[in-house]
Amino acid sequence: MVDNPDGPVPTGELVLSLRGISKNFGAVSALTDIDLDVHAGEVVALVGDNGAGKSTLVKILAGVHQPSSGTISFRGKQVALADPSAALTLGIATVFQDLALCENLDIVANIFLGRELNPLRLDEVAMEVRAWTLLNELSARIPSVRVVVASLSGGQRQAVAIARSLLLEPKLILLDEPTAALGVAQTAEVLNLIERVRDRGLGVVIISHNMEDVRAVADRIVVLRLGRNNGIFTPDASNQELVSAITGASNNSVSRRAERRQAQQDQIQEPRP
Amino acid sequence: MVDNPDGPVPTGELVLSLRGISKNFGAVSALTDIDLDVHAGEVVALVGDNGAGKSTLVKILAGVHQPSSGTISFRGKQVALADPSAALTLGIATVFQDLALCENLDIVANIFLGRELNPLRLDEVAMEVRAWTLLNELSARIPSVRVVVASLSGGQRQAVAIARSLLLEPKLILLDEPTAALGVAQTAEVLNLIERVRDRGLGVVIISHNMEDVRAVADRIVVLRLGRNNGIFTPDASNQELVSAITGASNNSVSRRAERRQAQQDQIQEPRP
Amino acid sequence: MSRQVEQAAPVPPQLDRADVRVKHEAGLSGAIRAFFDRVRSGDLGSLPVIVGLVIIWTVFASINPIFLSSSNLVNLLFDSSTVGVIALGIVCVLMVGEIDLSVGSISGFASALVGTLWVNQGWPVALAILAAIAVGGFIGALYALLFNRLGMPSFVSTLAGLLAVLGLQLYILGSTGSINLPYGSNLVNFGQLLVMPKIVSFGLAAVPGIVMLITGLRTVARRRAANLSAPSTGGLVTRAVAITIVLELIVFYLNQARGIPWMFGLFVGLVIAMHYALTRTKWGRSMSAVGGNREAARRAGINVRLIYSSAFVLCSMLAAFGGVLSAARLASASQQAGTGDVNLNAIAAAVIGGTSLFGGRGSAYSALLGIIVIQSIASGLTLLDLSSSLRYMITGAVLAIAVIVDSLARRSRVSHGRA
Amino acid sequence: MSRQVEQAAPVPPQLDRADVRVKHEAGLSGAIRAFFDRVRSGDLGSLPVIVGLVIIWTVFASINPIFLSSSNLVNLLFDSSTVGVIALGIVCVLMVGEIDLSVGSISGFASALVGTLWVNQGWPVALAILAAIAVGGFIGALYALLFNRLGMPSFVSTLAGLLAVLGLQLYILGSTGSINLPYGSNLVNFGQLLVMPKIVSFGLAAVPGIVMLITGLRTVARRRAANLSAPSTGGLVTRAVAITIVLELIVFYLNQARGIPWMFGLFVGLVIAMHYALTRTKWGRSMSAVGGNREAARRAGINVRLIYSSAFVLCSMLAAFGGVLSAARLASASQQAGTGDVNLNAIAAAVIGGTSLFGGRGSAYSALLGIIVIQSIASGLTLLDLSSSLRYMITGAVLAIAVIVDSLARRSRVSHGRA
Amino acid sequence: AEVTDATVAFLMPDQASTRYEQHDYPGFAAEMKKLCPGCKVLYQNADADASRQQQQFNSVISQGAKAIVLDPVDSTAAASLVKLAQSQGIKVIAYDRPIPTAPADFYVSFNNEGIGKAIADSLVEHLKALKVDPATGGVLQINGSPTDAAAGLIKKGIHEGLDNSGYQILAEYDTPEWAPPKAQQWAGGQITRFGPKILGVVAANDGTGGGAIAAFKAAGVDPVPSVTGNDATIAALQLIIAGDQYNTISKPSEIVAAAAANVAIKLLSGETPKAEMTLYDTPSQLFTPAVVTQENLKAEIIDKKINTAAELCVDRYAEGCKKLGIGN
Ligand SMILES: Nc1ncnc2c1ncn2[C@@H]1O[C@H](COP(=O)(O)OP(=O)(O)OP(=O)(O)O)[C@@H](O)[C@H]1O
Ligand SMILES: Nc1ncnc2c1ncn2[C@@H]1O[C@H](COP(=O)(O)OP(=O)(O)OP(=O)(O)O)[C@@H](O)[C@H]1O
Ligand SMILES: [Mg+2]
Ligand SMILES: [Mg+2]
Repeated sequence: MVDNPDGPVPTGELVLSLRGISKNFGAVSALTDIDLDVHAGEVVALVGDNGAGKSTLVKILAGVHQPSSGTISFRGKQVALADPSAALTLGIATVFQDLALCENLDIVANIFLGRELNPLRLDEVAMEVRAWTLLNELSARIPSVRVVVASLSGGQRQAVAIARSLLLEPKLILLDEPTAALGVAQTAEVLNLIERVRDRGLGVVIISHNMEDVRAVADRIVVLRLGRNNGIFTPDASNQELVSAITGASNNSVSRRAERRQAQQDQIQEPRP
Repeated sequence: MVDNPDGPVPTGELVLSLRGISKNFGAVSALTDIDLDVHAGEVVALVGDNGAGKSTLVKILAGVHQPSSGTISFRGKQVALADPSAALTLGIATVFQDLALCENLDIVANIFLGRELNPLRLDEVAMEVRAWTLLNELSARIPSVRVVVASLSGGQRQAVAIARSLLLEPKLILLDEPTAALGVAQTAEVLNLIERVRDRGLGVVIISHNMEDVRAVADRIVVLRLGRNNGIFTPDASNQELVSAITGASNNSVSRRAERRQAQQDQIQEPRP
Repeated sequence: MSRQVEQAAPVPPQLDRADVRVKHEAGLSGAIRAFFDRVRSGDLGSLPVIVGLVIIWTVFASINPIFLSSSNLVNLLFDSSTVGVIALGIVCVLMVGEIDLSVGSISGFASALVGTLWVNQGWPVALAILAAIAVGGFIGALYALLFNRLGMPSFVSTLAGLLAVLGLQLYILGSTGSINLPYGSNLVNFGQLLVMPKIVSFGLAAVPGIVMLITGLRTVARRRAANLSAPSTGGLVTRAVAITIVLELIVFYLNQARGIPWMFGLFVGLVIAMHYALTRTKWGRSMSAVGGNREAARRAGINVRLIYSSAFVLCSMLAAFGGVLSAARLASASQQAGTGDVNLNAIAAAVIGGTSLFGGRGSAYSALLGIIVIQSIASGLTLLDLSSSLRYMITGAVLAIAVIVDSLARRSRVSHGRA
Repeated sequence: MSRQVEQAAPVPPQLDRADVRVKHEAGLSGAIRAFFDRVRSGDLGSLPVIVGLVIIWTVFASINPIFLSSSNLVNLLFDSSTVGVIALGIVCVLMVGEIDLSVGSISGFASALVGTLWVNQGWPVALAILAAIAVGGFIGALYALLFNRLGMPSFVSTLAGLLAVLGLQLYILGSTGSINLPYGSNLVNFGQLLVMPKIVSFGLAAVPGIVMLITGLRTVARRRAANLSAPSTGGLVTRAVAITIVLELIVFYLNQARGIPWMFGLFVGLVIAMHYALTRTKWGRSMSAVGGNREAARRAGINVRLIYSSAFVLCSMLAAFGGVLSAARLASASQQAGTGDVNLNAIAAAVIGGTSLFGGRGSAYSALLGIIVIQSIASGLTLLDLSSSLRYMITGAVLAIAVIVDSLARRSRVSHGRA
Repeated sequence: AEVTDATVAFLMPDQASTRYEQHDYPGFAAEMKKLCPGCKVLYQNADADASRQQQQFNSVISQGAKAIVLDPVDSTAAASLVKLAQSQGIKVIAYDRPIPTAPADFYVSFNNEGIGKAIADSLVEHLKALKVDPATGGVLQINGSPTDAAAGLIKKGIHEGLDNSGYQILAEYDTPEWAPPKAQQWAGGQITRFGPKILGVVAANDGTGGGAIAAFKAAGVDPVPSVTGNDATIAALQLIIAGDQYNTISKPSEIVAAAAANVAIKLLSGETPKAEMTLYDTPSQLFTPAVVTQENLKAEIIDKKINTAAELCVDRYAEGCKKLGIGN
């Protein structure tokens, strides 16, 4: 599909380009006419309300779902992502929101799933060492890498899923709410990691509901609303602006809550001194 | 077990009290000697690193796991929470981190699971209306309540799980990372909700990795580290303090990241004007 | 509350029509369009199995027109009822993700019990039947105990049960081998001859349509009152009329021969009762929940053990009852009753009808549809003179064909993102 | 990197020993303590089934000491090998969460094929066997096609296959009914007589211990080099020596009679090869992954269809091979071959040995253990003069008992939070 | 040499009919007790599984059996068992079914092919006696299990009886596992297909015959055409008394079993038992079973003390019994 999929990606090159992507699930139109560009060495944040279609978009890029219409170009060539292995072959690594781990396998097996070292005589020692290295890079607190994923805490699982995506040398990393279950330290490490990855010239798409994290790492913030593009912002856009674009109204629960809390604090502070 | 489990709970009463709770999973000690008190009308935040044992503690309180040792008192009486229905009967409602929804059932069925209206001839209309009301209260964006949970987005599922816990009239609500997958608006609604619930005199335990949210709603912040109590803070504790208690070191990835970013911004700003 | 404020669009009229992303079809033409949408996206319920069935029938009828003669169809209904009742029990255990391999043995044992107690010991027939069903329930309770208390996989416990109960059956028939149930007795007449009076069958065929209309209209009214969307009354009436016409036509055709067997009526009654219980009661909800996610059901406060027990006990009781019906059908309780492929047929009927082996997805109707598929194949082949080897091969092939339509529909559903 | 800095404790020596919450046992005494810890928490692997087996053996031996006579045990090994090979195939399909109900038919068909091709058509025996296995593989490929392309549940497709293949078997045997395999031919000798020379059997019994020791020591060295914790060499040596002693004792005892059948040796060889493939290769990893979470495996880029195909094809090929062995054992290819309880026994063996019906959890050894349990029950009961009814009942009861130990252990594991 | 303490095994094939446990084994054991009180008899039933029979065969050898009476599940597979036993000096007596490819030491049996022919002949004669015109229809043939060798023999015999009888075979069916419900369903189909053209049914045993009768009753056919059977089960005898079934075969298995016991003792003591003929190179003794119809039921069953009147003539059948002169 791509002439030279393994060649290095010059920074700034257009890695991924979506035009008019739509996706229907039965009577529900999850995505309508989505356009999106990601360049090499750029972190694009995808934000939006619950059910806005962010994960659906990521799944289309990962080859999990097929779009109902629209075109996907990867490094300038139009591609059909028929299944996840097609996306992986192109160099698109994904951390899914639902993690997509095999609960019955241990951590090492999950990290290396589909990419085991030494297929005919698994090199468990090398894999275990690499797993520890990756997990320590993420500051993950894991008692043992030889326990099944079913016995891990939510954050530990997420760390495993992130470690998975780092194994491969991808051109583009899709992170669907990668820090949702992570602790403060682990979140910091993941943000560091994203910056390191970006600096290596990879394209990164990150989905998050945490506006602070988004503004900290993103170069561009793309807002989805009810399955449609709803504006592109720069990281210095105000919280207010972003939230209005996400919820579709400037008078929303976030602003109301902020106002109320402000009022309360004023009340409390008034009687004092 | 409790003489008058259905009586109203006077605000300030000790609803829940744990003493010396430990839990081992095989060779791993997930919890060691945990003490915790929750009063009526109080929001206790439980924070800690990934794998610190927060969810394990919540599961013990919900009757999912049995503690290896230690005692649990609910409203002054020592209780044994042998299974989840025992906890539900006492009036402990839980939102689990893994949500514990039945993917093969629709939203209405999930919300009312175990508490269906009119057991011999399900009152689907009434249940559907109530489901919409609850979900709208949470600002959840859900196309239809008659689709199976398997087809929902991560945040929609979380909203369903939260709606579930509001159905019952509980004495104590345990929320394990209830806003992890929620959008900004939904998060604000959940925080509002927690405050409303607290004002109704219920005890609330909330687990979150978002220190801002924690400080916004919590009356007391209990830190767990590696399965042990590691200090109790008030909401006006500094971020620095909390993060140190959580990670166990004042020089941690969060502080280092903050420093580095500060340094970068200084660099950027220096050349400017 | 917050919703309406945020929505820029005019205030949506109905609670469940607030989302702009969902297409809603209104009125009769809308209903039809929605139906074709569903056909295209593969969300079809039992339609594909029915299509498979129609294909099989057409082929058999074109080879030998007698297949569709009403008297052959009446035989088919008689034959379907016995294993069908057993398959209905299998639906129960499959719903909770378990299995019962011993239904065949239990049915054979029950028929042996009825034979011994009624014919040899002279008990009243009703008491003998009740005893047989009770013993079946007891065996199910035993499985439930092993499952709930000892955690023994039902595959193993019911496999052990298959053997042990078969032993019991041989034991109580030991001295006589097989027992004739008296021709002319009510039970045997019920199993072989009794059909509904024509007027009753026409009346009963009208019931589904009427019930559908009444409850449908009531629901529409309640939903409108509650500010929920409601199906169009036109569509409702059309559907009720269509169903009534189809049923009355079937009844009319079967009444050309002997008519509808009471035994089949009983089977259909059980199917409908089970369907109601599975879809409209708390117990049924709990069954689906336990089958879908046992731990989630437990955390919701459902008494999971009780649900498993009810499934096992119900399955064994229905198996025992099915055994009694088979004995009535054959007018004999023999050592071979319940052996052979009764187990496999009962399980296959449920699976072919669309109940999942992995729990949480299924319907009482799957027992009805599945057993009719299986018995149609058997009946169609009895009308052809085939050697055993060909008979086996063709049965296999036809079975596969019957399910292919359903499999294809399901695949299309998955590819349309509906798991 | 960040880890060591944060940890207040002194720099932990090993990568996987950094967490303070985990108890680690060191040295030989530690290994023993860890073992008892595991016993208490129920994490026992196949130990419970072995305990169940020992209980059964003790009971049978105390009723009739001939049960433990070496000649009876040698017969047991001969009998176990044929269905055991089929059960090994079943382990494959169960690993990916599917089922094959037609292994019995395929085995019967394969034996019929060998009979016709070799005896009647005069093909060389090796070619006939290869042809039978190839045909088995082809049937498996057909199931894979139906599953992967049409999404037909394997329960249904293999049920159809069960019937169709039985038809084929009857068809090719049609003219003769059954075919004698020449007594005294290599194949029949292999199935009935050939045992290992004593010296070979003693040698082979030493192999597991030696391999365990060598690979164990290599792994320890590599782990130490990689800064990972490693089991104590003492424990390793102890275990290797213990295993060697046990195996040599068994071999010694069996050599008192005819000795170890080559056929059993072949079966064990296949089990070990399968175990290696399932646990130490990428393919085996993919099998577990597909069985545990198909969608996750797909998203990891695994060719899920290929994995399913390999499972179905392997299962059918092993079933065909098992059929050839049964023919050799019986010295005949008959219409009955593969009918009766071959299917159920093969599936039950895998399940009793601990392979889950729901996919993702299983081991090649479960086929070995399970079939020995089943054949021990059968063999033990033939030593008692029982009427069939009693034999069925007792078989059921003993089967249940054999699994109760395992079920209890599993329960305790769950209650200790290990699912 | 007098045999005083030998072990003798009695290996039966299946459960398809009760005769093995109700008649053959008790008869064999009783005769053994008479001939050699110190001998031990081992009994096994293989439940129609050839591998299980092989296992049982090996097992009785382990238990020291010196003579084995074998009713083979699979006659071909049994050849290797015979060879195995004979190579260790153990005597094998083929019982009920022959072992064609490996001569056993002796063969005692009812003649299965003869049984098939007998029931067919009996039915044909009956039809001819009733002056049923062959042109008005034909008979149905219900065979035993397609995977059962004995069923194959009976089937062959039935064909022998029918093929030249003038009565055409309308349709033929191999009943999987001898299952009566299958026979019933098949017969039900044929009733819709051929209606009154069915003049009679030759069923290979009482169970399948009973299934056919049930099909006729269920279709409301009255009177039920003549249906044959085989095995003389109580249920079938009662149907004959009631007039629903035409005939069955009485195989007082005790006779054959006793003969087998005699042969076994003779073989063990080194004598050569007297053979009537040689079949498949095996010295053989074949017993011809009796066809039982209403006419001779009293003589064959009651008078020969195979069943008592009390067993057969329970309430509903009392009247029929009286007509046949059975009981008091
Ligand atoms: N397989 C499916 N079948 C039917 N509807 C689906 C399916 N997957 C997603 N949807 C619907 O598509 C819409 C978008 O879902 P998506 O998961 O992309 O949301 P999201 O933006 O990731 O939300 P969140 O922030 O909650 O994760 C939702 O309304 C959801 O119900
Ligand atoms: N069923 C189990 N079996 C074995 N170990 C378990 C089990 N459940 C939890 N653990 C272990 O216990 C520890 C605490 O897990 P827990 O889920 O309580 O963490 P947590 O504080 O909720 O973390 P997170 O913030 O990531 O959700 C983890 O190390 C985990 O691996
Ligand atoms: Mg999402
Ligand atoms: Mg947690």
